[in-house]
Amino acid sequence: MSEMRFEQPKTAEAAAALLAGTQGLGKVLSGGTDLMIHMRNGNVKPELVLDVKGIAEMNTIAVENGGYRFGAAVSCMQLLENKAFAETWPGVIDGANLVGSVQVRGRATVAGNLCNASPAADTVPAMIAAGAIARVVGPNGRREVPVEEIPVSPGKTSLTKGEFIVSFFLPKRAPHSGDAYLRFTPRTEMDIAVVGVGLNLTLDANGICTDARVSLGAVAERALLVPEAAAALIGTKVDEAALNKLAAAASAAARPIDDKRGTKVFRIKLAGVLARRAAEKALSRAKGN
Amino acid sequence: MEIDTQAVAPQTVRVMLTGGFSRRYTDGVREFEIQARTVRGVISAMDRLYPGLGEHLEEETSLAVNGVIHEVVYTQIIPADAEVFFIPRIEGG
Amino acid sequence: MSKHHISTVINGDPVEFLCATNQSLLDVLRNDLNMTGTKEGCGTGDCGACSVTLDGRLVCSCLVLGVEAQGKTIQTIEGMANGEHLHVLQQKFLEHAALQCGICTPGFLVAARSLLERNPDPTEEEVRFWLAGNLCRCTGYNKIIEAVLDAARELRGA
Amino acid sequence: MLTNTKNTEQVFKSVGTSPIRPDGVPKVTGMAQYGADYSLPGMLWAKILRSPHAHARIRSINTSKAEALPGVKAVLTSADLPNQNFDYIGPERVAVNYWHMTRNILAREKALYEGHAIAAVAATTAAIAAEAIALIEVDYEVLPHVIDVDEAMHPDAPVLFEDMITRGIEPAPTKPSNITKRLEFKVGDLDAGFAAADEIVEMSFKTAAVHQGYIEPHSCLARYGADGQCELWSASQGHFVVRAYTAKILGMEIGNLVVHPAEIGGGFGGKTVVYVEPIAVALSRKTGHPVKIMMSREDVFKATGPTSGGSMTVKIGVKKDGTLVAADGVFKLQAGAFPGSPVMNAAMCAFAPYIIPNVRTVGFDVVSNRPKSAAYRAPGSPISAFGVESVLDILAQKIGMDPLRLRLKNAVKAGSPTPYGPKHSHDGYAETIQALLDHPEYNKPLGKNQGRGVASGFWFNGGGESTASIHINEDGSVVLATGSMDVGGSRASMALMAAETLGVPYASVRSTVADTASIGYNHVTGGSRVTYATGLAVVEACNKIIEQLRLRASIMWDVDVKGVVWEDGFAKPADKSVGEFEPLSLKAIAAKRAVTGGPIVTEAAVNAGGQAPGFSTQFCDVEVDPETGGVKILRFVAAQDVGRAIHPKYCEGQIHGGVVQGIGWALNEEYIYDKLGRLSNAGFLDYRIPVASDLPMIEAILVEVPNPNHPYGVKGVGEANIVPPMAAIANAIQRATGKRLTELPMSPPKVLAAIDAV
Repeated sequence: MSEMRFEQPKTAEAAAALLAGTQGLGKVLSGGTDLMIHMRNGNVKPELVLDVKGIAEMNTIAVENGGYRFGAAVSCMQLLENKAFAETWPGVIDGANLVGSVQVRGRATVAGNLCNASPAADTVPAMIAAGAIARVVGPNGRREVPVEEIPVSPGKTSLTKGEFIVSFFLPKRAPHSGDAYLRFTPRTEMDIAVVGVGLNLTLDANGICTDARVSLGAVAERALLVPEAAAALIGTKVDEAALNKLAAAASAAARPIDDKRGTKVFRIKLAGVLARRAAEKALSRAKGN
Repeated sequence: MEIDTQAVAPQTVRVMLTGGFSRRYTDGVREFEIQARTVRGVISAMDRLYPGLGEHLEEETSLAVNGVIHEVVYTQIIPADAEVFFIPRIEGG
Repeated sequence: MSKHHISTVINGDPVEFLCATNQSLLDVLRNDLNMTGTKEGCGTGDCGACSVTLDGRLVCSCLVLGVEAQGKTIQTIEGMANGEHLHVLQQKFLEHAALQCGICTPGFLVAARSLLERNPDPTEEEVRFWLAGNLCRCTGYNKIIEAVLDAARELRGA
Repeated sequence: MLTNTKNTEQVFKSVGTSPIRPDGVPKVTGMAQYGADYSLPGMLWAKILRSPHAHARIRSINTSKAEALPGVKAVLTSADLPNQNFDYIGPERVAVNYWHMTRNILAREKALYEGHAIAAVAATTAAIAAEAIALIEVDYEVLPHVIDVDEAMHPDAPVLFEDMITRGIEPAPTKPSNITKRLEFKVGDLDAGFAAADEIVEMSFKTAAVHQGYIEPHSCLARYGADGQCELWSASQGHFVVRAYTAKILGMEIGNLVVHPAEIGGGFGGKTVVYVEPIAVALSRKTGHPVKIMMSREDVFKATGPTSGGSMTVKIGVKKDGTLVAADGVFKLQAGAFPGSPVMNAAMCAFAPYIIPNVRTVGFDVVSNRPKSAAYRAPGSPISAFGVESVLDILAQKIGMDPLRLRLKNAVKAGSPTPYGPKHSHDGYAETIQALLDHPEYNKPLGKNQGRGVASGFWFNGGGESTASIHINEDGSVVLATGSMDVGGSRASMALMAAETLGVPYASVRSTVADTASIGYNHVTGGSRVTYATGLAVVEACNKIIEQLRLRASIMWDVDVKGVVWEDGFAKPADKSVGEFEPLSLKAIAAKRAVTGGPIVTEAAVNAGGQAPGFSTQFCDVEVDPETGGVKILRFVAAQDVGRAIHPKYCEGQIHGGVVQGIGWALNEEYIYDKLGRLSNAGFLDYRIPVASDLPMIEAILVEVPNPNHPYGVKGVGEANIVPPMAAIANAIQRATGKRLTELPMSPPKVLAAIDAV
């Protein structure tokens, strides 16, 4: 039976060094809700398991330049329980609150959800819509990467060997901004998104949408940022006509497959339906602040 | 389950089989009139008509006596002019 | 293979054990510590039968490594009753006939206690969503939900 | 006898109350031991190698590398199991063919489904056993496979058994096929019947294979001694049946195998057969060590019994006034890889709730490359009911009649004919319909995108062999033992019936489940038979012990036993002439146990008949999201004739559970296969059983039409409740959307496609 090392470094740099020093597979363990299953199935046989929960900057939620930075090892439940964060980014919370069950959310992290690189990951579309930036550390030091550039295809990310995410930064909120994440699943809980839509918008004093970002989950090989969908809202009062254009753009951007969780036709239609509903939810939140 | 000690004179019993059962074992004949007093008597009478049938009835059926379903138990007394219907035995979940 | 020496506190008692890196906390509890009250229904975090609390946080012990228990405090079903005095939730589950086969019951009780610690006065909907990670195939959940709401009432002294 | 006259009075002290179950505390404290919770010194762990292919010939199995791995104690293949004769033994519906059974436990010539057990390894740790499994080399010749039942019936379909000729067709076909059996029930004249109909609806339906979904994976622990004696701890619905099957598969003498009933973590029919038990015993025999096996959840989905998926066509004719005149049904059920779907039940139950003068049902039992189906709650009945109850709803709308009233008009009662021959002997169905007609919510209007659907269901309920024993302890407390596994509170219902019969408090009766060496045979806990049949054994044992107690009292008083009566838990003089005696309690009599003849103990065994069927009628309100096809259950009301509720809370629980399993079956549960015939949703994440947040409170209505053949009026309660939900929900969706769903599950993509279809 092959040796499997376990380390609990105290700094990100120490963790990076340990990863760099590993010949075989090194896996970062934060929540472990995906890693444990892959290990159990034998799909993943790491030589090194790196528990990063002891690294301070990876386990904190803090205000930074008027925005928020939260660590890659922060669990979904920790995010949900941070009232200030939850009020600022309710859409990110919508996503974090839909991952697995309470038990799973007690462990699972946004970073793990992102790096597992499932197109259906519930936290990713809202993070993309929020314009979140991932701080990555690796053998060559640190770099900042927009969240939408991390996932590449199912199970595959753009991170290079030895790189991992330390934290995420969400920019300062402009007034009259709101975001939302909606997904469709057959069950109300304990389920995987058949389609997910993250949407973030900002209004001016007259209620005109000045900025928007729309992201679709589970309709392609990775979560998509869809500028055409956002364009349908910008410059409008997010009225019926705009919502129709949004829905059409979202459906047009969807390029799903048939699988056990849903058909192509079904996903294309729902991308539009959910985009509209997410926009209505984000709009009411934007008007609320 | 009392045993039928004092043997009372046999009486007429109407015996019915399902279509499938009759096709398999009685050349499609589904209705019989036999003389019996207990289920043992019914089975014996049927076995005399179709040698070997008795064991099939015991092994493979439940019986409905005037509609009330029972397992095959020799000692069960058959009321006068009863209809005894052999049906496939049921098992559930 | 070489094992890790882990010191932890389970149900208030100091516990030490040896485990391999890839052993789950569930595996350690059941097969090394003989604490079989925590059940395995799926091993993939989908059924909640293995629910425990880790430093007060409700988790599936099948998704936690044994080595992660180092220096942590763990609560399992075995620690729920106080001697021969059942926890109110346990008593209510019995009174409401909230268990049939009972295999999911330890997980439900641990999860329900975790809910009531955070939210002493949950609505039916809040209970249903909090317990959505615990599967029960026998009861249709009715009597489980009733038992939890009744226990919450009693714990509030309402 | 006085006790009997008392029993016929309808006033009860214990029966009809809902006390805490005797096995409750261990189950809420984590102390109860289920199948996987037993361990023994020197115990080995076993793992099973399973086929990655849906259909493949096994050319060879090389186990040498696995055997060479340090820590491996033994490797088992089918070569270690004795041959079995090819012979269908026992009742048609559940005929056991050990030639098939041994091949399901360990594949021989062929692997017939993905997950089919090929070999097993026992090692000092589970990790080593798992590593060893990967070292076993199997040379497969992959064969074409078939999954769908209609495709499996096609003349060109790949054949699982090259020599299988369909039974039940005369003359017998010459060409082998996957159709193992054809059966037919027929009453009256179909053509004349349909000719007399004003409205006829004929429609085809499909149902998916669904798993029982018990939360406890199959697990067992075996210890086989050099003297040939073996003990087995196993979680099953019937440890006597586990003993019989395991002994037969291994060629053991039954008396050499003692099966201890571990607590069972759900079965619903799926734990009435054996999978891992013979393997554990064989490995223990081979190694001389205790051997433990625990299936993974993936194993459970891939290799244990779901119930059959089905394909059916149902045709029913009705007159304008709502009189049903003719019905015809053809039901094709997947048996899985070996013969034995519940198609006969499907055919017998299909039209059983209705008086229909001209009726025919035809059934086909069909094998395909899926796990062998196993019993699941009212096996077969929910499948045919989905078609029948859907068609009835269409007919009700065609003739403009309330769907409950249509059912009421044609409802069977005592003396009505059945489609399979004998007359019905019990009422109860009409009463369940009336209960819903009287329900305040039934006529309440619904909102936009909402619909209300109704459906009914029938199940035979069961009797059969059971044993109970009673021992009066020296302090007057009572020990009651049966051999019926307690899957949902039967210890409590047995204790309640014993307390009632003896006239003692529930609390003084200790109700237990004994192992196979400690009590007589009990058939499985299934078919809704235990409260009825084992209950009869318990009542009979109580009556026998009362005779003994009267005798002991007569000895103490030195009077003739005829002078002693038993009332409310006391022996009393029959009248003044007997003498002036203080009534003797159980305790007082037990205290004189030795001097009055020794231990006060008895056993009663029955092969119970006279069981009464279960009828369930349900309505549900749903809301359909017209943009997503999502279906939300708003309300669910289920009325069921339970005869008499011995423990009302557990009766309600049975109905809640059956209904919710039906909701899962209706909306989301299904076996999904990929192009290679591999199951792609073998886990609780993608095999979606309902979670708490999916559901409203289920309203259970206990209708009590007592069964005269049971001293307390018991009928079964466990199964009839799962029969109606699929059709009730389909009918509700149709009334909400105008679209008729004919294929289960009615998952959102299917519902949305129906809504969007022009």
